[in-house]
Amino acid sequence: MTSPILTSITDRTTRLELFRSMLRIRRIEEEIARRYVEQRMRCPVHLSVGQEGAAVGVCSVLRTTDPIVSTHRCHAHYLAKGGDLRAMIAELHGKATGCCGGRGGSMHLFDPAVSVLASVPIVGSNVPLAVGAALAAKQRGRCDVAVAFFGDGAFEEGVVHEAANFAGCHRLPVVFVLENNLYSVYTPIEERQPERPLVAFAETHGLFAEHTDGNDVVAVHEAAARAVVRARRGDGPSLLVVDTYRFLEHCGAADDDHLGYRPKGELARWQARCPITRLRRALRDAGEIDEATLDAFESEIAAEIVDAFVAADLAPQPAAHTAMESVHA
Amino acid sequence: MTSPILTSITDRTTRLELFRSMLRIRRIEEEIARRYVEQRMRCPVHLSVGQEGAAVGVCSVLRTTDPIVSTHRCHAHYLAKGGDLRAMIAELHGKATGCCGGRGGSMHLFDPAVSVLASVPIVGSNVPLAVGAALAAKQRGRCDVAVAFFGDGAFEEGVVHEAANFAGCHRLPVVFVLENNLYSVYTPIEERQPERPLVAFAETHGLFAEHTDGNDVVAVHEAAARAVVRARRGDGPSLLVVDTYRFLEHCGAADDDHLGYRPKGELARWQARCPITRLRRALRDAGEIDEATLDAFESEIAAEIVDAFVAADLAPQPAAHTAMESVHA
Amino acid sequence: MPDAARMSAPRIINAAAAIREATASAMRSDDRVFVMGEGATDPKGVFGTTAGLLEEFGKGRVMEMPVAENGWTGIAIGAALCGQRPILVHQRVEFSLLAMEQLVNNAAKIHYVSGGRHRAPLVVRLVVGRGWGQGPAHSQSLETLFAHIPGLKVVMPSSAADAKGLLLGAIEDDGPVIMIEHRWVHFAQGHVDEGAVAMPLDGPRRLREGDDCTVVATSYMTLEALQAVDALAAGGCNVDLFDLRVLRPLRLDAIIESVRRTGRLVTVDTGHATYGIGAEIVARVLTEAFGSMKAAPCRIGLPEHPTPSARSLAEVYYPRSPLIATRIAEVVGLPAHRIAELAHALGTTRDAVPLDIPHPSFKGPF
Amino acid sequence: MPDAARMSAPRIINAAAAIREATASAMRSDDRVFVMGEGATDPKGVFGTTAGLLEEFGKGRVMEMPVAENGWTGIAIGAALCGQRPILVHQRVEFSLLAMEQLVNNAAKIHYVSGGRHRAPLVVRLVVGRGWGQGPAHSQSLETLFAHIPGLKVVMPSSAADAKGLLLGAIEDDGPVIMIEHRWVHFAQGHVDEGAVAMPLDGPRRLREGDDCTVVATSYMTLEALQAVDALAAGGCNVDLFDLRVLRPLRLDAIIESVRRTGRLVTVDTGHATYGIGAEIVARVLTEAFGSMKAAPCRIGLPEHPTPSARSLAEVYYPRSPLIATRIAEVVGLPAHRIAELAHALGTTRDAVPLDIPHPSFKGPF
Ligand SMILES: Cc1ncc(C[n+]2csc(CCOP(=O)(O)OP(=O)(O)O)c2C)c(N)n1
Ligand SMILES: Cc1ncc(C[n+]2csc(CCOP(=O)(O)OP(=O)(O)O)c2C)c(N)n1
Ligand SMILES: [Mg+2]
Ligand SMILES: [Mg+2]
Repeated sequence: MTSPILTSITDRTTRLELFRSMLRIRRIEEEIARRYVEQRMRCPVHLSVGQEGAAVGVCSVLRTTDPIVSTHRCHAHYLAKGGDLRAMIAELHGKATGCCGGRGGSMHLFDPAVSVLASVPIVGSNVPLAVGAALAAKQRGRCDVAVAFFGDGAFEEGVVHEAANFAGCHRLPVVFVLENNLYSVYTPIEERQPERPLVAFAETHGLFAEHTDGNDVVAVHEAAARAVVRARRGDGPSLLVVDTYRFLEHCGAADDDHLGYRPKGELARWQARCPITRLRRALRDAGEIDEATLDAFESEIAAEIVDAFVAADLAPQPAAHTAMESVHA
Repeated sequence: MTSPILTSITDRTTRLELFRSMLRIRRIEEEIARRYVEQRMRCPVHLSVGQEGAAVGVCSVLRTTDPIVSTHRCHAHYLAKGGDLRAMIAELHGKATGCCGGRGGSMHLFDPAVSVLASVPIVGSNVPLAVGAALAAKQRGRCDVAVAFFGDGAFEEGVVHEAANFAGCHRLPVVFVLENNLYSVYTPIEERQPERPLVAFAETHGLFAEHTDGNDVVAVHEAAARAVVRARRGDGPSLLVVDTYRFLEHCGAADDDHLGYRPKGELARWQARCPITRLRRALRDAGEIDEATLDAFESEIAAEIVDAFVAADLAPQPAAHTAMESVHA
Repeated sequence: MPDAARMSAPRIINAAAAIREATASAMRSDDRVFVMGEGATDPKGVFGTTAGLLEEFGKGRVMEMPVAENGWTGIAIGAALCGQRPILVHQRVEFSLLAMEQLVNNAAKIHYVSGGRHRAPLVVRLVVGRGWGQGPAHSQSLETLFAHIPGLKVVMPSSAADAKGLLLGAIEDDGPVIMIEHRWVHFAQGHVDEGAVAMPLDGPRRLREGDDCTVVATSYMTLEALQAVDALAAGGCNVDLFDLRVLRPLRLDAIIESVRRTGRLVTVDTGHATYGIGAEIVARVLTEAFGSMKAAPCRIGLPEHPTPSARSLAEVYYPRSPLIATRIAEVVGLPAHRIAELAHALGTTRDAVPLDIPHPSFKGPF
Repeated sequence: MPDAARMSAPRIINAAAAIREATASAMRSDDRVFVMGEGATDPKGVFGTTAGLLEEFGKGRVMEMPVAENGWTGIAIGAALCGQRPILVHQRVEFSLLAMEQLVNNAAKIHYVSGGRHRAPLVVRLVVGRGWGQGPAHSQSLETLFAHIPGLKVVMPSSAADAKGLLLGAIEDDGPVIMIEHRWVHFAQGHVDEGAVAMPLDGPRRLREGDDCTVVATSYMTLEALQAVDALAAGGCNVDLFDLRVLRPLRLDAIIESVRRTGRLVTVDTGHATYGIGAEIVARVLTEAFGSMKAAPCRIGLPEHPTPSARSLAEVYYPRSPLIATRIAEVVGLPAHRIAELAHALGTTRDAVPLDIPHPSFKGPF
């Protein structure tokens, strides 16, 4: 789990970009958490605090035209892929300017402009959509690579196996990104699955496999790059198992260590491996980043966040009479 | 694929019993095929001609109390487990004396007396039932071992993965018997699945794995014995991949080589490996069976078959007014 | 009727061939249309409805599916979101139960939840099995499960012409359309234009005119109802007979107008009666035409138990034209002896053919 | 009422606690009863309905499930066939869509197809989500999909006492019973006997008496209907109010008898109106009580689109007591100004509380 966090393959600019992107997602979700108690974001939220490395590492190797599908925990994926921040915050506030016009809430984020195809709140249900996107790309002769993000719980859904079998059989350009944060809601993975390497899934369905430390964004970035290159080259699909950890409660914005479902010290151990802190330290040690740059990042991000929340506050609610619209295309 | 058909582990009595059981199933299905054209068995039939080795090899190591679940292609499993022949033939004729009272037809055979728990015509749908039977055995402190028979098509259903994951996680006493006859209806496995060893499934779900030549009933018998012993001992579930081949059409009783979906010569090659012919030859060569015994087998079986069909002919149809009964328990 | 259609020579083909023809022409005119199904490319070609497509369009557009209904339904939805127009086919309604989650949560809702920006243009063809003792898991007519879901459209053709026209309409539709094909309707022969003319998915069609009673039928039961209605007409009782065709969105204006005139309503559908299609028709029509009702309505559907395999049980399970004629006559209030005569006459012809196959020559596939 | 119940001290608890209590007592008295669910053993204990069971009965009987609904439903059915009596719980109705095949083909039919020899005694608890912008995939009330299937029994409690009694009845039942729990009913407070008295799954209960109109409600909408009916009573309009409770098997005798008296019918359920529960009630009642109807019936249900997340849209999505009172008053034929007054008075109280949570103090889980 301790891959060298700075490698020769990845250059400094990329490393700074990876850092900035993770920091931005963290700050945005911290602000959501801070404001959630005000109860003006009246929809369930599933924060990715602690898991930014997976989203950023993977999306950093994708093109704008590469479609991704996400889950109930979609903020980080949406943002890492370049999804519009204002549209996201507005959606959380149920405003007409939200990416779904307020109809979906935090679990349905999507942004066609950057190919965030869809986020789906039903566990596992999003995975075949990515395989379908890969099929469409192949049928239309596009060189897009589709990515399915899903968790260790989704891994138990039969539909994920069905989708992987199809992708493996047709050698489709898709990458299955399994973010193993060790829990489905409050239930640890060992109560739900047998003990065995998760990558075994790849052999069953004819996929290539990569297994990386999800809290080492550079490692994720490089593993994802290999998977995406294979897919774009036409060599076929890959499974990317990413080990990571959720710092906050499953649904909502609070700490939940007091509930006692996490073994003592587990959270602290993982917090010590925070993907952002680790990269910041490495960049500092390597002299690749100075305080001025850090401050610049922070203040740019802060400004962007204020802007998005102000815009959401000012935005109108969807008009009641529009509720009936767009049932049929 | 050419394991020594007679081994030291299995004794002569067992070998003769394996042979007799396969021969009996073959003769019964041949008679069904012969009479099916008369259209008095007015329900779809899925014959196992050519696949008897799997059913007989596995059931030969089971106790009467060990529950099995089967599929649309259930005749061989039902008979190998000791299911009542008269009740089966009557069911195919839609008679009140059928195992389902005529309500199910050929795809719903079951016989509580010998723990043929259920046959299910929806592909893959039977597999979790076996896991549930294993769970019940564990909960009740019984030492039963449950067996799920399913095909290479069912292998693609997500529910089979879900059931296997659960069995692997809880180390349940269940054996998953995958009869790979290379086809789902008319579609060859390579059009439906990636190229990889089917046993990979076992590692994904924490199962032990056995892979055997299904047309060598002795090999199946011994592999099944290992799996069942592990399960009964409490070591956990196994996957048993059995390679075999269907000689007749998928649904119905006719030859279908003329349809051209089987590569030229494939059927002939597998017919040359007929599990019954092979064992008969081996037994003869080893001097373990003589013509008298063979004739005795044939005539006993023939008599049993005539009896069952006569009984079915004479049996009453279920009375129309009973159609409404037993909707709720 | 557009020229293409008017000019084409009259031809008699059955609904299975009409479906094949609609699919082929849609695939020719739009290369985003493709077929997915278990058996789509096999020698039987899904009861002939996909026969020959592989040869013309190749494996890339006529795709054989693994036995993984939920998975490939989700894959179809993903492809549709990216601009493709898949046609999915399941050889039995029951198999699609495995895909309910994808259909109900993703296909039906993604256009709405995206504020109208996402489109999921897909057609899901489901076949209702009947006969030959295929039993409880291969014979369900579960249209209610789909018709109840906002965001889906649901059509049930009862003729060769509608099978072609409604399928073309479904393929042109930018949203998910479920087309439920009764296996016995596949054998329905009729005039079908050679031209590819999509029918709007916009409601019922009147098949017979009359002032004595309004009858609304769906799918195969429309054919049984036709026999009953024509027998009644011969007996001087004239029925306004509608084939519902489109279950969602549900347009009942013409039927309500008819009931305002006849004051009587009988529904005949292929599913279980309780919470079935007939319930919605009766509830809505009696609400709208309340003041005009002259007699209590009558619903004809399947009894409240699974489909038994045995012929002796299936015979009493499926309502047939004599029963339909009887119920209509009762609602109209014909004298008991007239009703008995009618039913008897109809029975002798209807029950002369085997009751567990669509017609005597039938030898499967089931 | 049996002694156990009569003797027990009166207590006020909510439906979630009542469900927990019913489960615990059934598990104590029958060691074949066990619980399966995602979250069954977690700190939230499925909205408190399984809280503490793990501590009392252990992992062997309170089983945490993988996220694999179809699989563990089939496993439950297999265990039930072997004599166990599983209670399955899904935190949302939507998750059970993945298990439709097992429930509709195996659970519902195996007793019938085995000629009555197989038994599948299982209870499937489904929770209907509402509020807090949880949106289209966590808020569906799809009881029609289950109520349409012969072989299943379907119950929907609206009170704490019924939640306990119907669950005990469901657990005692030798076949599959679907119990649909509206999340907001979990908060319904009421007197619940300490004794474990199973209620027969045999139909509706009259909650209010009156001769002006018959109202049939289900689940949470019964609570909204009660507000409406009591407001009407204050205004001198007396309603016969029924809580349907059991959707299948459907016993409408008492309701039909009531409508014969009132000549008026309004239904209020938690699902989409089209092809919904109200359709069957209206169709059957109007057929049976045809001659007695004085006014057109009225159905109140959800509009024909998915549940929007935004509060401004959800507000107009869910019918509330003022609307129910208005519709009833219209059916009864009260003068327009009386109706307006009523609705206004009711609105000021009803809409004083937040509209997207069950009551002001509510902080989830949703
Ligand atoms: C089919 C289905 N079952 C159950 C749920 C309830 N649920 C919501 S999130 C979640 C946890 C899923 O765990 P995982 O896939 O590991 O994602 P994570 O929350 O850890 O990111 C569950 C069970 C659901 N949304 N869909
Ligand atoms: C869920 C489902 N999908 C499709 C079918 C149609 N069908 C019946 S048998 C069969 C073939 C299954 O192949 P396999 O599991 O290998 O069994 P085999 O027929 O080869 O014994 C199919 C697809 C079905 N019965 N159930
Ligand atoms: Mg997780
Ligand atoms: Mg096979």
